[in-house]
Amino acid sequence: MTGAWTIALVVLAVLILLALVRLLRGPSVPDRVVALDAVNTLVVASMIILAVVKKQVIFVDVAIVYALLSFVGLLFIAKYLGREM
Amino acid sequence: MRMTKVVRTVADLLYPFCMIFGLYVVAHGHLTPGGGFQGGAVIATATALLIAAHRYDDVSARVKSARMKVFESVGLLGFLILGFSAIILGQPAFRNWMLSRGSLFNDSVAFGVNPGALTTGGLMPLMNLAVGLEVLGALTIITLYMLSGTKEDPS
Amino acid sequence: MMSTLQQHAPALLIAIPLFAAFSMPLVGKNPGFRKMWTIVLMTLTSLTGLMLACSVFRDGSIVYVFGAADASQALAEGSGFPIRIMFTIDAMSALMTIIIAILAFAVTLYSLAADGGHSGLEGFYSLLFLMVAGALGMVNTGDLFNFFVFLEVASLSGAALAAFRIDKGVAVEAGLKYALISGLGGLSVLVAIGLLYSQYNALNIAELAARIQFTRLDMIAFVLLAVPLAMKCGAVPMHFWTPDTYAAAPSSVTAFLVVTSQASLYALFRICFTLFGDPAAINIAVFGWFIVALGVLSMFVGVTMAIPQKDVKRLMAYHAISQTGYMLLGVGVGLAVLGNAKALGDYGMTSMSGGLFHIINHAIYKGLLFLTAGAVFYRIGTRNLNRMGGLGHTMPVTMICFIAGALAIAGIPPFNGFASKLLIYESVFAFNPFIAIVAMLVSILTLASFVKVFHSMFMGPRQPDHGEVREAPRPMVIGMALLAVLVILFGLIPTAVVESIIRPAAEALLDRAGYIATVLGGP
Amino acid sequence: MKRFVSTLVPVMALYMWLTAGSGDVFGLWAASELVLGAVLSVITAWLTALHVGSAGVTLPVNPLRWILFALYLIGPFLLEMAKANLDVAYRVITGRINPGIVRVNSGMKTAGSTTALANSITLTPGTLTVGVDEETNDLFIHKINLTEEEAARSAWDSRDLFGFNLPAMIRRFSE
Amino acid sequence: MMLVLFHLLILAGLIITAASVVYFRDLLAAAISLAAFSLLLALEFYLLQAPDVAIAEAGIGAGLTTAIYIIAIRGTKRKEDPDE
Amino acid sequence: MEAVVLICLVIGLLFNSLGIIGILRFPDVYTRLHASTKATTFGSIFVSLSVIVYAAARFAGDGDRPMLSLALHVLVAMFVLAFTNAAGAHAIARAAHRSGTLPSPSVRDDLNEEAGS
Amino acid sequence: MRIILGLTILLVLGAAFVHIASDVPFGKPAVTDMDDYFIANGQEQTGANNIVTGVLFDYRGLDTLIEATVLFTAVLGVSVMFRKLKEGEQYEND
Amino acid sequence: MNGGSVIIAHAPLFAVAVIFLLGLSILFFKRNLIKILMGITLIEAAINLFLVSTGYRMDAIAPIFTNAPEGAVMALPTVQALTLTSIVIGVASSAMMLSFVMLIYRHYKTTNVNRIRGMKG
Amino acid sequence: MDVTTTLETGYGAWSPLVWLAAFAVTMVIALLIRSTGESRYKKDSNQTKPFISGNEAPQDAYHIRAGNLYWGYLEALKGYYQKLVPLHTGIMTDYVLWMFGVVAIMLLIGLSI
Repeated sequence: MTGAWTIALVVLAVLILLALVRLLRGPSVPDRVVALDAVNTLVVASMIILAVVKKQVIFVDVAIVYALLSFVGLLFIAKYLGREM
Repeated sequence: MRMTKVVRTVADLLYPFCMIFGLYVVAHGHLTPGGGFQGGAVIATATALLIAAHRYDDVSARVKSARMKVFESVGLLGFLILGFSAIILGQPAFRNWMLSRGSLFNDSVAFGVNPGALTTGGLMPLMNLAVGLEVLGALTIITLYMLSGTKEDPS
Repeated sequence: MMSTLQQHAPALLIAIPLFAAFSMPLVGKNPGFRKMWTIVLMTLTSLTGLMLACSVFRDGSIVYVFGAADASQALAEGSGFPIRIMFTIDAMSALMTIIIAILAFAVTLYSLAADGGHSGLEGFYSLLFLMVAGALGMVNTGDLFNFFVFLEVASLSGAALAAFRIDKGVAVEAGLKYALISGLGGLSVLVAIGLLYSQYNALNIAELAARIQFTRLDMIAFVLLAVPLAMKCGAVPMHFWTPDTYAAAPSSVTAFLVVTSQASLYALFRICFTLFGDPAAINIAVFGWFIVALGVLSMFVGVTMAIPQKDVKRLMAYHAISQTGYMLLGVGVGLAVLGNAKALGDYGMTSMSGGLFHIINHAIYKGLLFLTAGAVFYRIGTRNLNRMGGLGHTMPVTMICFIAGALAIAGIPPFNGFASKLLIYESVFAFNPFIAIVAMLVSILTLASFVKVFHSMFMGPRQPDHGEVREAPRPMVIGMALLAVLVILFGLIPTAVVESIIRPAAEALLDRAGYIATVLGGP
Repeated sequence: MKRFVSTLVPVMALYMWLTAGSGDVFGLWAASELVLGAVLSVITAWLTALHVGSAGVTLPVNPLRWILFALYLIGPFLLEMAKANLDVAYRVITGRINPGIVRVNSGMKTAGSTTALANSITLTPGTLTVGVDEETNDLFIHKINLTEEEAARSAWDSRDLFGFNLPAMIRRFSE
Repeated sequence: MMLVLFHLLILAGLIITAASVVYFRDLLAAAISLAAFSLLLALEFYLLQAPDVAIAEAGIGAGLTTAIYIIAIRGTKRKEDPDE
Repeated sequence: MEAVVLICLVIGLLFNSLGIIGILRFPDVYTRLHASTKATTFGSIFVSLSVIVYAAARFAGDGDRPMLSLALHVLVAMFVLAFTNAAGAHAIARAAHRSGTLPSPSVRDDLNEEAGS
Repeated sequence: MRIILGLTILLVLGAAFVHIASDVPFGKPAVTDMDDYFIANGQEQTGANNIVTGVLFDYRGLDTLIEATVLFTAVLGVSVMFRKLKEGEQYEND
Repeated sequence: MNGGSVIIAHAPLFAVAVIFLLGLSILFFKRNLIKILMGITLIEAAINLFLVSTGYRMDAIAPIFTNAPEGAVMALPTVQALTLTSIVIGVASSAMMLSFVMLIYRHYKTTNVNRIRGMKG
Repeated sequence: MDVTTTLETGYGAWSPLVWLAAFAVTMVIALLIRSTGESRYKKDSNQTKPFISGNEAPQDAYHIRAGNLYWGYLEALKGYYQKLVPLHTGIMTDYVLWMFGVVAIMLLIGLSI
């Protein structure tokens, strides 16, 4: 079972890197934000898997905090982009 | 300007959950990852979430920076007093004198791997709480003040 | 009760200013109460510091372990190494504590009057207390990471205070410069701490000194520790922030910034002597020459840059650099001859005494000079020397204080600067005559530039645009007079000071094994 | 008071959820956790009751609504979401898109139901909420594939976007 | 082995985001890269078995630092000048 | 049990990959958002589901208390993820529209007319 | 000129950092006695399951206090920066 | 060990080196104040990563006993505590410096360091 | 503690008391000389005004401003100052560059010993 989890992790890492390509290429800022959003989601997924791989239950708390708070950064960027600040 | 109704609603609904989660992180600082700093940061970021979703004026009318300053000072003073309270008992500062003393957080901890009990840790949970209060106040004030700095007309 | 207080004095030394700082936002709204609160707590802090220093000079080094079962139990239960944070206060730390205590008291008295017109004063005094706490922690701690944290407290509060006059662009700029450069310095120190930790798994300075192997990584760590600390004390060629920050900060803050940079100087010496100063293991003379080179450069560049300045506080800031050079020179000579017992006995010890004596002298007279400059600024509202003149008629006390400070910094007998400079000249002459000549030349140039300042500030007829000027308010005068009296006193009894305070401090700095034994127990 | 309770109960539930498995009271909780959870929840509810509802939203107190919400989530919503993803997969692979933004009459009355609808729309087939009309609760929807006929249609209703009648279900648990 | 590979890929992502912070002239884009950097850094801490640090980094780095950078950009201006 | 876990995991990864490919392939912000929001959220939900199934099975099988708490916490994470992602996508889309990045291949744009009038 | 100087400095520092990176033991620290002591005795001496919290609040409690103080300092700094000036609280600009 | 395997075995430390140098290059070559502060944030992050890396042990688990697997080695806790401290210090100092920058923009109407030189000589 | 002892520097000595004695003697001599001076001098009369060949002294010309002091010195060391002063650019990244420059140099020295 551990093998499957770790392979999934590697796939997720590759996907994160691919999303970073969009972050780099842009072309506009909203595109980059979309990429950031995708990276957020993927990172949370990989954190959840890692918690299982390492058999450390408490690690999921990190993922929850992460999912909650990356939203805030996103909202601030969106607020600035929409000239609403 | 505020964000749309959808974002505001989501932020409003998320806020209490963020807060209880932050308090959970603070309260379980001695058992699970986290503690005063992290929990305080979570709550402060939740306030930032409100600021992002609503107008600055709406939020700053409710989350008053004066009150946050009091939170911060009280948290720090509490930490200071907790830390140096051992001196009154004739022990060095920062001695965890409440550990197994027959008071609030006095349960003896099981050694090795265990599911963890909330009532252990002596002074530590209290210190966590104080630090959480401080960090919550501090980070909120930083956000509020910096936002107020953008509002002012530079001329 | 009294003995308990005495026993826990090291903890109270930090706790009192922190308590004052934390409570200030709560209680500081009322001006009268704020003044009283500030003065009472600062007096308590100073008294605690002086008491602690006295007990160190009387009874020898103190180790105070935070959180242990017993405050003097440095080693962990059932192990041979320290694990907790501790304050290790030897004579050198006590010397610095005395300096900080004196200056903090004088500066507070002064600033109660000088800065009374600002808004946001509870922030001001809170930050002042934090800066005092940071400096006290820096000089007393025996733990490397704890030192870093105190350093950050001192830097950040210093930056915020330097930018206190936010209606001027230069003040904020100065604050940013200070925050940026000292933040980077702190990060560099942090890397060094990580390096040392990764190799020896210890953070206590004594424990690290006992374990250190002088590998190449340790050399990198030394560089990453020493250069930022030299930067923080304003050594050329990393001195650029000094004039900017000192000039733009309120004068009371500037006087205390001098002290914090001397706390960095202390840390530099502590690193060089205690952590790395093992002449048997490495070629310590290279470190010594490094510090001597920094010192000579600082002396010369500082004073030559000072002469053409038009801003009085900028000029004094360049002099601060120049005087820091003397301290680096004095102690650097001691470090350079550390491996050579004969040279150390002949002149190294004297030279180090001179350097350390200069620290305390410089703190006092440079603090005094900045305070007088601030008093003048308070009354006439400009720091530009070209627009001053004739103030001797209206501000006689300030003038007398200024004369005392100026003659002291120029090394004119019988003021305190002369005694320490004499020690440095003579011993450095034995080390390297050329450097001694440079030092004397610098002293002459210092006198020249202060003649200029004195002339353009106080001499000449009454100026029409300063017609209404009066003497500075009473608390400012008291603060200045306190320091002026100390300047003269230290000049008149140099022997007593050297024998009772400076010599033990120099010996403590040299006694690496003794420091380690204080913490880790007997050899 | 209603706000207080409507915050207190879900918050307490979340705390209990997070600490389940810590002891033996009711099989799952330690007594200290229960006490502390109650205290912290009261504090949270007291502090946040002011803020929740500034957009006109309160969490429902009625447990029936929660059950309906849960049923909605695991039932029709998950199905729609699966369809959405198959649709997106199809678009990704073929690259056949024809996007446009249309105004949709949501038919919702409260902010909460509008939010639920908007989020459902965002997570379901080929649609993405771009904007909300603050007065009428109308939604502006970015559709990834507008056919000729759809592009010409003037009046949209939220019912048309889904296979099921999701808006009606949303109204049931959120209005 | 796979975990090591995962580790390496995350580090590569860290370096890419850090480089893009340097590269972007648009400060907003740089701030977004910094947010992504913080996120990946939190994951890296998580991998290095430091969950406490990871929570702190996720909370402070991803949420608050982004927020204050955005506020500061709002308080100044968004683009770097062409001559800087 | 393992089969269910594996299937969930594969589905999750598949949709995640589709989402990322969509981000890379689609022509403008809105279509990319379609891909990113729906596909990655759905994928991550399935990944979480696989973890939940695994943990729940372990709890049911061995009575492993930590695994129960793992499953519950992952469930919370999953909800938070879905909730915030939808709102986040909405916020980004609106911000993009307001910042002037209009949908580039577009048949119809009601919002734009609205803003213009 | 500036570019050359900067690149040279970066090169030297880069060399030093590569040296650090390849010399610092990663994954198997050379000496671990202090931390082993914490792990072995931390639960007993501090009563916390989370050793990091134990170190943070008990063994290195002063650090934590001072760190909180740093945050307090920053808050004071920010609030001093954005304070409202009193009437007439102006200084000459020279 | 040859070069390649050192890099793989010490990968986080090499990443630290690269990130540190990237941050430093911002400080040397960029002119925008906010960019410079981003550089400092990068350096801080690199140092935090360095500190945590020094405390990592192969196949270790986090130093938390709650619900941990039995009998595993634990990563070193001290550096994690130190890193927490340094993270908070980092965010404090960058918040303060950012507010300085905002005020400087108010006074000088620019964020270009070459134009912010009210004091020189 | 004996305050009267001299400060030994290893090569010489310095006693403030001797200096004070000398100072007192000098003051006595100065007072003696002063007492031999003109006693008709009065303040606030024409006697205190500077005498510039009978002309009224201009009000502002006889306070030499700071910028004009040491003109000759600065002129003589012009080459030195023209190099030194521009180094103090006031640009904060330059400060950083200097600091890390010293770090780099020290690293080279430190790693070579």
